[in-house]
Amino acid sequence: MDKELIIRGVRRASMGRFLLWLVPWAALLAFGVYAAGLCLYKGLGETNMDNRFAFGLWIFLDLSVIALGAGAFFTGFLFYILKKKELKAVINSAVVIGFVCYSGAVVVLAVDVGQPLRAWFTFWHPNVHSMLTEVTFCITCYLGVLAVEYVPILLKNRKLREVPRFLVFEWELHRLMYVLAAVGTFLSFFHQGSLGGLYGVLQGRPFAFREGFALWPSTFFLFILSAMAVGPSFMVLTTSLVQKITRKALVKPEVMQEMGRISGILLIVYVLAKTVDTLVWINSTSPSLGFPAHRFYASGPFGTWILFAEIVLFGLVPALILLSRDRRARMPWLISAASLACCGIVLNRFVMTIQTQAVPSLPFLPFVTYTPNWQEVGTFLAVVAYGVLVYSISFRYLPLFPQEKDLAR
Amino acid sequence: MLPNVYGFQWSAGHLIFLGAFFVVGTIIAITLAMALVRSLRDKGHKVETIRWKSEFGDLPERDRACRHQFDGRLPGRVCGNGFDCRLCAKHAEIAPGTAAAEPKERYHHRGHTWAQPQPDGTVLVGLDDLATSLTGTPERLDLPAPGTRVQVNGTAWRMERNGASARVLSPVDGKVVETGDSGRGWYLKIRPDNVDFRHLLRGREARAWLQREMDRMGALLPAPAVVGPTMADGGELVEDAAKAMPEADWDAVWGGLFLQP
Amino acid sequence: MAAKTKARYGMSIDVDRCTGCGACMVACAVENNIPPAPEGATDRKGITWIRVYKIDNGLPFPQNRSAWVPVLCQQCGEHTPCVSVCPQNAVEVDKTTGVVGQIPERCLGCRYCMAACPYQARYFNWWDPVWPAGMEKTLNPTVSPRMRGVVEKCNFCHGRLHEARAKAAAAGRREIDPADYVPACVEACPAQAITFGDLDDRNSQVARESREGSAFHLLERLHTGPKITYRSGRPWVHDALEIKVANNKKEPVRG
Amino acid sequence: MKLARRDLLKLAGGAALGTFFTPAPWKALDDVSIWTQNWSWMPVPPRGEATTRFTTCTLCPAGCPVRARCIGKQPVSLAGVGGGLCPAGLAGHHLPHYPGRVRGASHRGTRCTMDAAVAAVREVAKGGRVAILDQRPGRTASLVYRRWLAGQEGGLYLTPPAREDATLVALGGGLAFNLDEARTVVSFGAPLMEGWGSMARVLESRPKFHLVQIEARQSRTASMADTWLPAKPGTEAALALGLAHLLGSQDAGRFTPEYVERITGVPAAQVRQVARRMKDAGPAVVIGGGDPAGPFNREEEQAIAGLNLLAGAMGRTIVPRAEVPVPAGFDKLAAETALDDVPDGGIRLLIIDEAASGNPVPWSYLKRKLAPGAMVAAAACSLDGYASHADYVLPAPVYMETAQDVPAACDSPAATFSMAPGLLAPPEETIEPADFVLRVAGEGGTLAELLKARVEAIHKTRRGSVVTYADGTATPLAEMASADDLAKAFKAGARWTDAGTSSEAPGIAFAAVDAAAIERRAASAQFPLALVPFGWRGAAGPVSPIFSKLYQESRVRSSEGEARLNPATAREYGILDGGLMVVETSCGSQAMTACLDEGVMPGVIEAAIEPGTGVLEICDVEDWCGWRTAPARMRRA
Repeated sequence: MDKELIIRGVRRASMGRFLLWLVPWAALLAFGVYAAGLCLYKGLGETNMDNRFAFGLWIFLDLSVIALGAGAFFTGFLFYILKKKELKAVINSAVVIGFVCYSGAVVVLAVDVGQPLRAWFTFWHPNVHSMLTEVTFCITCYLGVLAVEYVPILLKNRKLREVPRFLVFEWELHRLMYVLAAVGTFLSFFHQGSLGGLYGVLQGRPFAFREGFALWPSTFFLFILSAMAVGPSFMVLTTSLVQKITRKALVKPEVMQEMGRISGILLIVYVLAKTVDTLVWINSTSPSLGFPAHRFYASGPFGTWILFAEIVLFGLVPALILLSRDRRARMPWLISAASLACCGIVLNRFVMTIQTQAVPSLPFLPFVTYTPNWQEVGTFLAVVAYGVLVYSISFRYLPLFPQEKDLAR
Repeated sequence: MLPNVYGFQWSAGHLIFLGAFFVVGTIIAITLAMALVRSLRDKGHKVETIRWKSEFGDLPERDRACRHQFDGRLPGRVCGNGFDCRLCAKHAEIAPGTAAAEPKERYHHRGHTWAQPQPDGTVLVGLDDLATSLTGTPERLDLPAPGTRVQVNGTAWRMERNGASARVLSPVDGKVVETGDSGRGWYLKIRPDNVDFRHLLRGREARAWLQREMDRMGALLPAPAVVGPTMADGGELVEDAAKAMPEADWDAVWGGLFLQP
Repeated sequence: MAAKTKARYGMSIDVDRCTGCGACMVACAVENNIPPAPEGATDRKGITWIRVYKIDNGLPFPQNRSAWVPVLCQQCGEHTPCVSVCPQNAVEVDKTTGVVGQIPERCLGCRYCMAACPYQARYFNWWDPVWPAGMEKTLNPTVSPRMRGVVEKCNFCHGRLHEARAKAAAAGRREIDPADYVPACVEACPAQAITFGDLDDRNSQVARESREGSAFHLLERLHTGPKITYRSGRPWVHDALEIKVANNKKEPVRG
Repeated sequence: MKLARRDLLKLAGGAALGTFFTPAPWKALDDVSIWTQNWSWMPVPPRGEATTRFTTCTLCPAGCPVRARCIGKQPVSLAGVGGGLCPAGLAGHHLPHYPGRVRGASHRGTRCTMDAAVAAVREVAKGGRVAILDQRPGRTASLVYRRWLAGQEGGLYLTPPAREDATLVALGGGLAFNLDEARTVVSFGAPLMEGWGSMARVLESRPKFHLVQIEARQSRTASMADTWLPAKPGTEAALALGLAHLLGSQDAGRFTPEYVERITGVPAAQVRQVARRMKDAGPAVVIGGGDPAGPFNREEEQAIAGLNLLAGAMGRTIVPRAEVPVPAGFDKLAAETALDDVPDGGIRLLIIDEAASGNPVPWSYLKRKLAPGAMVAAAACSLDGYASHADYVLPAPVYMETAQDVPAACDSPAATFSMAPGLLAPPEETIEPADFVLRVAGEGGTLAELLKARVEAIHKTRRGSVVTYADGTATPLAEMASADDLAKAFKAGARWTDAGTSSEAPGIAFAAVDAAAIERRAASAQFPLALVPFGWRGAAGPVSPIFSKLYQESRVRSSEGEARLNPATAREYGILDGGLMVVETSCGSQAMTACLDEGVMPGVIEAAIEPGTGVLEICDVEDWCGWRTAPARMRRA
């Protein structure tokens, strides 16, 4: 029924099956929206956050999602600025994923702050010394960029392109895309970094505090690096996932491997940097504030194993796999390495947000733990559902994978 | 943000920080605006060119094969000029000189139209045998009124048949003089602006290409392909493949045939 | 970093005198219109601008001994952790008093400042404030109640400073009379364990007490330059609060 | 030229554009953030002229002077005069809005008129064996009760057992502590540092004396004491006799330090040390009781009180104190009766004055003293006290709603008198408990009139001086022209203090202590564990909702249903921190949540008494008399 909306010559599931696929996600979205509405209407007392755990699941996920969404800006950077033409195969998909991640994160943030009605005040009364200001500005700007980047993809839809105006607009906009790619890269550098700086500057939280260069603590650069390293991995992961679900070849394996390679190179650099940073922190930064580092890992759930997992298991291991040509040539290896890398960045963001707050500064305060309640989880699931819906619909009606037709034959 | 409102003060930091972001914002806005302005300024003349450029870009790689793959001179080369060899330096050095239009000769366009110069200086435009076989007699056919301008790779006419619709690309630049139909074997009579047909195929080159096109179409048609083998040994073409194989994805077939992604 | 301020109000708290009765907490809540906790509020979601913590020497019975440490906003002077992080200038150091002020109507409730504060002295309004029927008549008119979704904390009873200034102005004085400006907790403490005043006035009681050998700051090693000084003659209290005895001999850090 | 619609639109557009170049819209933008603070559901404090008024706190026997900051008539914050206030006192002005407040007289849950209540009570009173439980003895209201009871046959004037002056009562009454003289204070569980006597006075003399706290719990006082002797719960009296023995008493022959150590678990050396200190570092004073959680029983109180005689406290740290003058017509008063002395089932009509909350008495304990079908009338302001057990509930005014007189605290060497004027209007159909009794008695008059008469009586004496709260100036009473001036002074906030105390010690021949009984009790701790209740002064009565700051919001006070255990004990019973457990005594069981604390004596269960917890009820073990501790056992729930 929607045949004339679907790109010519690619096979898509029947409308019925497609709806069947959408329904559960829509239900999840509805549930999550209800949960979020509860928090907005009754206040954040609805959540399990508290004065000790002022940041909870939401901030943690925002950080993770934004890090994983870095694939968008980085692929764009490689494609438009460094002219890595083979990435044309995934650039559209990357843009959609980036858009989904960032818009989702922004929505959750709006629920997370106590007074969403005053969110605009950051732009009106900014404190330029705050990392959060930087984050707010960058993310909103970059979300705008992503939206603009999304427009041409949208106009490539078979029906829409029939309209001459759209066609021309798409064409003209696409010719200017490198400008947006450059801007997006600039913005991403800053907000990925500032998200790291967010914690690195906390003098009062020796667990998170880091020295750095000029205005920026070391976490600033580590976050940029890790985001860039994991972005392509996440693209590999999502692409292969879509291929599994749709049972179609969408991207040439070489492209996947290329992204794996890029990811691997950056990842190994990140791991080294992270190791150096950790050693400096353990031996100088933290002790100089009178906090022997071993104390941070004193409480059961937050043991030193986290440190190991973060750097070796989820850092070094995938890096080595991705760097070896014949390992990454095999899909299972490539995919598992990519997922390890993604787990790594998520764990890193977890440590930065959750563990930082679990560690008390005052000597007589205990370690505390926190578990999100259904309102928080629901809100998060809503974002996931939203993402799946947007991506599914885009995949059905928009040319996300130009190579699909080649591979179809 | 206004200074001294609620004790808000500007500092160097503010100037740098806010400056940077307002610049970024402006850049984004300007980019959008430029694209918009350009698209509005264009009064529909560029549309045909742009459509071809954009659609050519979206064609699968194998459909963009350079003509010199067929004569084996540039194996594996992909065309970067939207099949307009007149702009192609490579082509110039491989096949120098202009191919002046010889009457009664059929010049084939990659979109499966041919142009046949007439003694009176006009050009007949029709569908080649493969296209004819795969389109049969269209259910709907809208040909441009005499006097309309057509351009190379621009829309020559549109046709529809069992759910599939296509824009047939024009092989030549010029003005429509007269319209025919499938019955008469040609569709348009055009008075061309020039007789530079370097971008069109003829003779052996055309046959080689056609051969290859048959395989390509064969792949799009359900097996056992009725068309495939018969064409492979240069034999007869099915009169009306569409009638023979209603189950085929004609939309895709036509897309492939007329170079529309 | 340390911005020079006209006056530098501070407190000195005698841990050995504190009986842990909690009068300071109640007085603070009454003065600053802090609502009673709703159902389901825990000690992690409550709002107590000043909170009395129990500490002990960790020894088994009967050697075990406990003491009480009232912790309020330490009014950091040096690297005030919460000021620099607030994205929209909702936290400001008052140039004339050195008090770190929270501007509720400008706060958007991002809670970054709470993550930044090592003293856990900042509190978030998880609910809208609700008082039992009729009790809103007893609210203090000099402080307006905060709505849900904003962060708040001790501001040395800013309302009282206002009144003291008004009084001084009415009397044609430029400076306020120190006796007119005493935060509620200081006034309420039955054990008189808290003294308050201008640390820059070297003869003020609070300044003298802050210079005592037994005086120390919480988490002094974070270099936040608190304006709240604690005192205790009991060595184990110093140990429990991780105060290196070397620290107390020198002058308290100037904020 | 003619104006087209187009021109108007242009004008409007231009104007709109123009405003953006004025500060107006930007300022407005800033203000929006302020508007988001004022929603309809946000309470707005009443504005108005701020005034200062003075009163005296009636919430506990301390009777602290209070400065109230008022908007109009309404107090918005309270503060002590020349000193602090306790949490209850600071939030006293919230009590009129106490959510669980009694509204209207009721008979077994159904509303009834005051006259009906009066009539019913009067009817039952005719039959004699009438008793009034006065939670705060020594007030003018108390005189009213005693005068009426004196007239009834078998009329009993009951006072709560857990009183701060229990030691003084045991010594015969008419006495007061004089901590200012004391150099060594031996306290048997008296919460000196938490709320006992007058906080200000205690703290003032605290630097001068060495405090020995004898208590099983590491109470706040214990942890702030100079010496803390954690005697096993229920064995304090044995320790007292041990000290008595070292101070040379004959009755306590057997109680050698070693023997005491065996019973109490306090090292003999420490016992000796304290005894020596009492001898050498005198004058000493021994204080027993006053623990809001519960009283000592008769023998214990005697043993403790007796120490004062041996330590030579009489006349120095324990001084005789004259009564505040009483107006005419109060010559025949019923004597105080200890609840212990009332035979079970000996009361047909019990009237409880709970308006002035004192330390709680377990209902089960009172119930034993009631005859079958006896009537209980409770004048109360909160529903969750005795009101829940009473046949007739009489809505009583709370602090600040009616004029009250405040007697001297037990640590005031001189007789004092001050008043709490009615700053607020009491709600409809509340009745002053004393007025209720007056109506039942059929004697005319009201408490207000009697207070006036009492002030006159004081004025007649021409003794002592009056200190006003506002400026602290002392005026000799002799200089006060008329009783009205004095009344005015009291209304504005003032305290009359009698002239110097008579220093000659009353010749008290102390009753021999029943050592055997104490031994029996100390030895009979056959239950494995001891349940030790603890509470806070005034916590039994209604408290401000703002007390959530002290309970769940900071846990400075352990909330109801919480049992504090030593980790070792908990381990023994496999109980985890925060785990559910059940505590059993011979008279009932109670579910609680465990809270582990190294400061708790092994083998002891500390439980907070709050309105609503059944802790007191299960502490009230029969033939044990006094509920400071009860033998108990516990298990995991």
